[in-house]
Amino acid sequence: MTADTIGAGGLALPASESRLHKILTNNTFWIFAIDVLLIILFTSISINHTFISGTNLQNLMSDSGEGLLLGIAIAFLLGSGEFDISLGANLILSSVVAGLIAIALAPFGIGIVIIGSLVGAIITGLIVGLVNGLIVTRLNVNSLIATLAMLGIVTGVAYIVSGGTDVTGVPVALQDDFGIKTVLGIPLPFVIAILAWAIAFVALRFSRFGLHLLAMGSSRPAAERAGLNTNRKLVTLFMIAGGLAGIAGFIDITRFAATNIAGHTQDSLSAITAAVIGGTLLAGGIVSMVGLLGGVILAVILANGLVVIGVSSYYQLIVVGVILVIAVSVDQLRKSDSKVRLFSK
Amino acid sequence: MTADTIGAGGLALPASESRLHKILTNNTFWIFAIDVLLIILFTSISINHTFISGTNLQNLMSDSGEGLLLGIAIAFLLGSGEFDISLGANLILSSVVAGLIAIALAPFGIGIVIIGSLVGAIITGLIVGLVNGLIVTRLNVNSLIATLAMLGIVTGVAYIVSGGTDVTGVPVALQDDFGIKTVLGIPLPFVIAILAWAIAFVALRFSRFGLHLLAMGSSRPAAERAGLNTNRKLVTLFMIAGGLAGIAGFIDITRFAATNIAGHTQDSLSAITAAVIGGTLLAGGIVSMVGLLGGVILAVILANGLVVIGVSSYYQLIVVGVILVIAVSVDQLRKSDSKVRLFSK
Amino acid sequence: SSTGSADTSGSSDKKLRIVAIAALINDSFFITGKCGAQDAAKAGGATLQFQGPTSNSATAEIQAFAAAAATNPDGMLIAPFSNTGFGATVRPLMKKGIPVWATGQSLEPADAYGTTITDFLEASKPLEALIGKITGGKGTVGLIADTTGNKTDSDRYTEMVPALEKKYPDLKVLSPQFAQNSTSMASTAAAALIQGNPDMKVIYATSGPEAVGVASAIKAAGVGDTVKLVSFDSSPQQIDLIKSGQLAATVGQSPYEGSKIAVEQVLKYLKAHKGSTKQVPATATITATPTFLLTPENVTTAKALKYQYMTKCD
Amino acid sequence: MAFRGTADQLGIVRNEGKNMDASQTEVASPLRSPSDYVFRAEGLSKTFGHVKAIRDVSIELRRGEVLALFGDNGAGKSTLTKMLCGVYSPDTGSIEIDGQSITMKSTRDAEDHGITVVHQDLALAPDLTVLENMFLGHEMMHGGILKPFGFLSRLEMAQKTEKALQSLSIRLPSLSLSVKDLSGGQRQAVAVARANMWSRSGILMDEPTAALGTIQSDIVCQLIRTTADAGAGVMIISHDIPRILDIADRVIVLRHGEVALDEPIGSLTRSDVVAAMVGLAGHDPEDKEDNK
Amino acid sequence: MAFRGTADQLGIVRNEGKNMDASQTEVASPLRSPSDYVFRAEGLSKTFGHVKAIRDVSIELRRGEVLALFGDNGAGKSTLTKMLCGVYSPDTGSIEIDGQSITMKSTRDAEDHGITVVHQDLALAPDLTVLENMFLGHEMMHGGILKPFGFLSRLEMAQKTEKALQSLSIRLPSLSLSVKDLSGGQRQAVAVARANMWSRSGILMDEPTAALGTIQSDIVCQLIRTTADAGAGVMIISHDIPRILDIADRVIVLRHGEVALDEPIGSLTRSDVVAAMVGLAGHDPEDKEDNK
Ligand SMILES: Nc1ncnc2c1ncn2[C@@H]1O[C@H](COP(=O)(O)OP(=O)(O)OP(=O)(O)O)[C@@H](O)[C@H]1O
Ligand SMILES: Nc1ncnc2c1ncn2[C@@H]1O[C@H](COP(=O)(O)OP(=O)(O)OP(=O)(O)O)[C@@H](O)[C@H]1O
Ligand SMILES: [Mg+2]
Ligand SMILES: [Mg+2]
Repeated sequence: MTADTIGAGGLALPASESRLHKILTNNTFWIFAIDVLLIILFTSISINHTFISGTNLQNLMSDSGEGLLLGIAIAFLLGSGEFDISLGANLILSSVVAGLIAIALAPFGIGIVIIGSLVGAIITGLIVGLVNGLIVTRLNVNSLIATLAMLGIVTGVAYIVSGGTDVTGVPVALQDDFGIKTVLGIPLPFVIAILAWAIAFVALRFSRFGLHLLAMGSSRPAAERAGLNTNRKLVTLFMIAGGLAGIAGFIDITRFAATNIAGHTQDSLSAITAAVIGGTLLAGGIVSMVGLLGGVILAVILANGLVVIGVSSYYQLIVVGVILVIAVSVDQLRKSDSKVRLFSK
Repeated sequence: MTADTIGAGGLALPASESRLHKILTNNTFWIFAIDVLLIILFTSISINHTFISGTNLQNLMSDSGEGLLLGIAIAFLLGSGEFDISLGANLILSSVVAGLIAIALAPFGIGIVIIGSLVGAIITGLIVGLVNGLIVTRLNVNSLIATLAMLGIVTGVAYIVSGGTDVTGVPVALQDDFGIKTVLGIPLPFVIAILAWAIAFVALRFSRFGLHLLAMGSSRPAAERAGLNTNRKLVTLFMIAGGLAGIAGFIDITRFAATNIAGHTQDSLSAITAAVIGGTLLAGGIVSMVGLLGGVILAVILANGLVVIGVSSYYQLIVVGVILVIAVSVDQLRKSDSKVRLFSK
Repeated sequence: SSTGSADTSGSSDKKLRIVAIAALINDSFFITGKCGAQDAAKAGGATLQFQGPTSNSATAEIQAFAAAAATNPDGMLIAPFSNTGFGATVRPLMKKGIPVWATGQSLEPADAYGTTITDFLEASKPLEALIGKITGGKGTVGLIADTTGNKTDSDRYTEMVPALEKKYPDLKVLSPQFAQNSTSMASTAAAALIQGNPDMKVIYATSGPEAVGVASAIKAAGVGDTVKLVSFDSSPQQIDLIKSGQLAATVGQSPYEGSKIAVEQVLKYLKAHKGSTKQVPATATITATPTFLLTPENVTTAKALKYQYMTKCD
Repeated sequence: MAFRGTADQLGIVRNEGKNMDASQTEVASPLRSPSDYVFRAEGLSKTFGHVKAIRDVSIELRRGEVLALFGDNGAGKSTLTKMLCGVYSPDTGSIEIDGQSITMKSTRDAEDHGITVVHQDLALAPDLTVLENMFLGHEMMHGGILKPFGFLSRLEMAQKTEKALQSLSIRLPSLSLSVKDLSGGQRQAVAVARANMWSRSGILMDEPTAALGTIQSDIVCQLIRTTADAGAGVMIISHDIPRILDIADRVIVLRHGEVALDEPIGSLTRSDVVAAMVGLAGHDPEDKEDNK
Repeated sequence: MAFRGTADQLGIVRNEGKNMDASQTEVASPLRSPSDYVFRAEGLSKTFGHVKAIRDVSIELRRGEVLALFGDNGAGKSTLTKMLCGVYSPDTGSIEIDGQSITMKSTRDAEDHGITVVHQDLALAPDLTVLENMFLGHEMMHGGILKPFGFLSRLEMAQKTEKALQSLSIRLPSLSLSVKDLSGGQRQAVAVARANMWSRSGILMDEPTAALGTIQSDIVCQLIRTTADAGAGVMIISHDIPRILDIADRVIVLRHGEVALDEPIGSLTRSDVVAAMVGLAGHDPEDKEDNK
């Protein structure tokens, strides 16, 4: 496309080429640089370099599976200018439903169990997402309060469905044949998460769905005046986020052959952190899937690495906090002029 | 001020009168309406109407002290377009420092103990706030990530300072002579919180400090181009928030004569919820102190009332969630035209 | 914390390295357990590392356990937050000849080399009797617990409540209110329970922070003489409450003993199977650790001291 | 000093599939509806709390006509436009398109009836690129095997965007600049080019030349004239009275939310319009009842 | 049809304490600095990634002078203005005020040197009311006992705001309307009135009349003339060439970030300016080297 320009305007640059330039200069580079630095540091310090050992790499990958799925869900929603605090509760409810289905289908063999519980988890997640979407669009409640309310409601429902205790007696085959199974050495949960990430990356960058999502986040009035049916699209987005949380719930129960209804309270916040570190703006309009991956890896490296090299837990908290600040401030140095506002107006 | 207008423009309305009109139509009315409704409901259901009894009102007041202080802190920061997730950790560290000072000053009598630990708690809170402010303004880190990092760092410091477990041997007089003391029947912690609230209300509405805070939240570029020293003002705001969290930390230790380093994980989120329900915009520029009060009261009424009328804890979660949605959506019905965006652009 | 000796691959004279993972490292129950494990390790000539999450999240604990396992220690102790979910990491370790001992909570399924845990049914018997005495079999009993789904916490009332209801038919035991380790939430719930149930006689708090919250609520409401507080665990705050008469009784566990036995058994196994990478036999048998009902009367006796948790190991 | 070129020399690019090529002038309009009105509105009014922004305004836009809407700042021009394209719903009154009275809940409804808008605040998404804003809501998709995946064909869209902008003599450093990095005039040109590309029966333009350079403003005016000659109806709001009077067929002046003047161009001069705007020459609706 | 009244009839209100009352014309300027330049800038340049927005521009503004800055869309006018008032820091070049070379890190620095700005994007806080925006950064406080509490004296500020807006013939429904509820022109009037109220030695106006009605635009032009006659320097960016040529003393035309023309008004006509803007009549800096 070499369009000759009237006068001296510089239209020679085809759209795609300058996009590559844009990627390089944005902050994903910095996040991965820090990830690599930490890997080198932890490997050198850990006893006979176990940090980089096969088993620990598998630890890192299986630890990051659920975080990545929730990260994709929150990155989509943040990109469209919305929030979701109910992802953790959605994960719990989905894992409870998956667990109960797995127990019920146990006699029919591991294949049926896996499919049944996966489908059950996804449907539960979609339903929670749908209710989130309807509260936000039909009842006009801002998505922080709507999903916070759903956090309580979904947790309550999970406790009622599970009778207030973790679902036990889940067929261990679910764990052996899926949760801790590896494909070419890569844990299955991580494979699923990376697949979902790849689809999300392509959808965001090249599809109409991604464009409309970013338009709604960049300026909701502009998207509405361009004729986008924002309500319908938001409900779809919340359902996608819910479905991803459902898959994460399924993975959770396959990894541990048990639900963990008392945990997952910080899942939404960690997903938001990974997305924001990766360059996704809280105010919407700008999402970086590659940056999200870097953010999730950073979180997992720190959680695992600091234990492997034996840092005591109190100091772990401090080290993680300091590295978070360094990671984001280093990235800002480059963008000297444009101050990145939390809620860019 | 009856300025005659050129032509037919309606300048007759003096600024203050229409402001009253503006207060009535905004959403504080709805929050208090729902509070009153719930009070009536719980009173009628509870056994011989104990919900409205003197002691229970005192319960409600002492329960809402810390929440209101953290609510004021977060409302100021949200109004200026910033965030603070470290309030809970700040409260813990301040209560640990206050506890240690109380033990050290015990021999010098309760007066010295109270003043010493209060001053210690406030100074600790101010320091944490100062560090928050410097990370946000000097290192250019967005305030969600900065305060999230500080959440970890401050919690770690609290564990180190307290030796890893709750501070023991705090003089019980701190509880008897302050924590559970009442003035004209009103618990002292609530008196302090309401005083702080009143000062905040006046400061926000009538002082230059309040105007600059809202200007920074409404449009940071406009505030900067009007010549406001936004960096210095943001550091001040984070310190005020930190100081308020310090006071809340002092109140926490006086109420229980013990620190609670494993608790307070949801404090920041509940403060944000109370502020947002009260009408404070997440995107900044609009703060409602009266609405915040209504939000804090709503939270406390639900936490206490549902237990008083004997709702089981799983269903409590669901009821609180449903009431949250109703409270916010009812308020939205009135503002049919202007869709209140989460992050209003 | 000391990092273990460089090479642990089975050579006999090398110091053995044991890693202990706790459910909540800022809780005096687990600190006391650490002291027991450290003393036993020192006595057995081994080194001990102590790790664990700072918030009670099972996922965080499982991840920390997996990370520590990756450093191939000689033996491991686990104080699981919930008894499920650890199998995937414990089984491979046991297969590689690394003994794993569970303290404070049993693993489900029983994959560990051994388990030292309080016999909660036994421990709650004296508490049942006390509650019967205080209430005379009538009135209401309130229950403030930590979180649902945390077996270490729910074991403290799931067996006791049915026993109480069977023994005292017209005693009303309320369903638990969950305070998530937060003193202020416990105080709010207790104050409301007192308000909602005029015939409240006893409130049972299942752990330290909850007990402190309930004591404050009772004191603030000024109902100290009609509403008694009983609890589980004996953190220093709870001991203060007993001494000041605000806490009628509390069940002291012996985490020091539990971890000491665990380390001793692990070292015994390692010394008996020097350098072997044979599968370590798992067993479901439980070594029960004793408990003691601390009351204002006996709290200062020598025996009672053994059941009071420490905050430092000196 | 001849300008760079009038609109037709530049071969203004129109969305082929959708409407007229500029060169076919005066051919019977192939547009959808037989009725010769883009819209007819009766008794519209809108109040914001105390402020009666629009009071009982009736307005119609014929096909092939350039209707100029003048008025002082705050007279209600933008409020009226927003009611005519579904951004605001009128408190009273009705809007009729193709003979049926319709209620428009969003600009999507307006567009379905062939009306596109250039908003005074441009309504562009700052974080999106120029071509993304141009095609927002009208994306061109990859056909063939990629069909089901809904992939955007960015290359095709880039070419069309470039042509449309060049026709307004706007040179952008690159098409992949986000709109927030554009200058005031460049942004407005994107908004005008967008409305022009997707318009069918009518375009409402709220001060389309406010930030444009003089050359670009002239081109836009010619573009408006040619679009009207090709059968579409164009309502243009502007404060640049002389330039708009050159191309307008009919003039409406709003004052304090009411129609103070509604006449064909005839011999209307700049000062007639200004007089109606400030209500000096007996056109003054204000005397009837107070604004309050 | 006489307009409502020229600027001096309206008694344009100036912030008494700070600068000249309009009626004292031609009196020796009491402004702070003896030097007769508001500022002198040499060799300024600014690049955004690929885009060279300003290339080696030297510009100066004398006191008592109205300097008109013309240029096509995207020529770099706003970028230059932002460098002259501290919003952007120039990549190269220096700015000299009162004889010293200074670096401005924010508009606060510019204002300390007596320069106020009307930004093209107005830089108003949408959620704040009109009077809050007018006095943002220059609040009038309660004296007396309330002194230490820093309370705003809203009544006084409301009166001043009202007078300032009336002087621009802008009628607002009420002063406590938030700016987001104002019309485009009303907002611009607030921005112009604000800059005028706080200006001392110089005002930079980036398209101050873009959204204003014709009457208001005339008044603003007269306001600019009177402010300059009173000794201040005014640099005005506009696309409304005829109206600005009436009041300008000197004209600068920017083209692709370079100065294409810098001459006193003399006999300059509209087409000379346009020619310089598009680079037809030999003024074309473009031939030297390509824009890339
Ligand atoms: N932040 C930015 N990033 C990238 N390019 C920019 C940025 N700001 C301006 N530009 C480019 O610099 C050039 C000059 O912009 P500027 O706003 O100064 O133009 P202008 O002369 O004010 O035009 P107008 O008359 O339309 O306001 C434009 O091509 C614009 O795309
Ligand atoms: N959302 C709103 N809330 C309150 N008042 C409003 C709102 N929108 C507009 N107004 C008022 O309605 C009147 C008309 O506004 P409108 O934007 O239609 O004017 P306009 O004719 O477009 O003016 P301009 O030429 O300056 O663009 C103004 O006085 C304005 O203050
Ligand atoms: Mg308008
Ligand atoms: Mg400009």
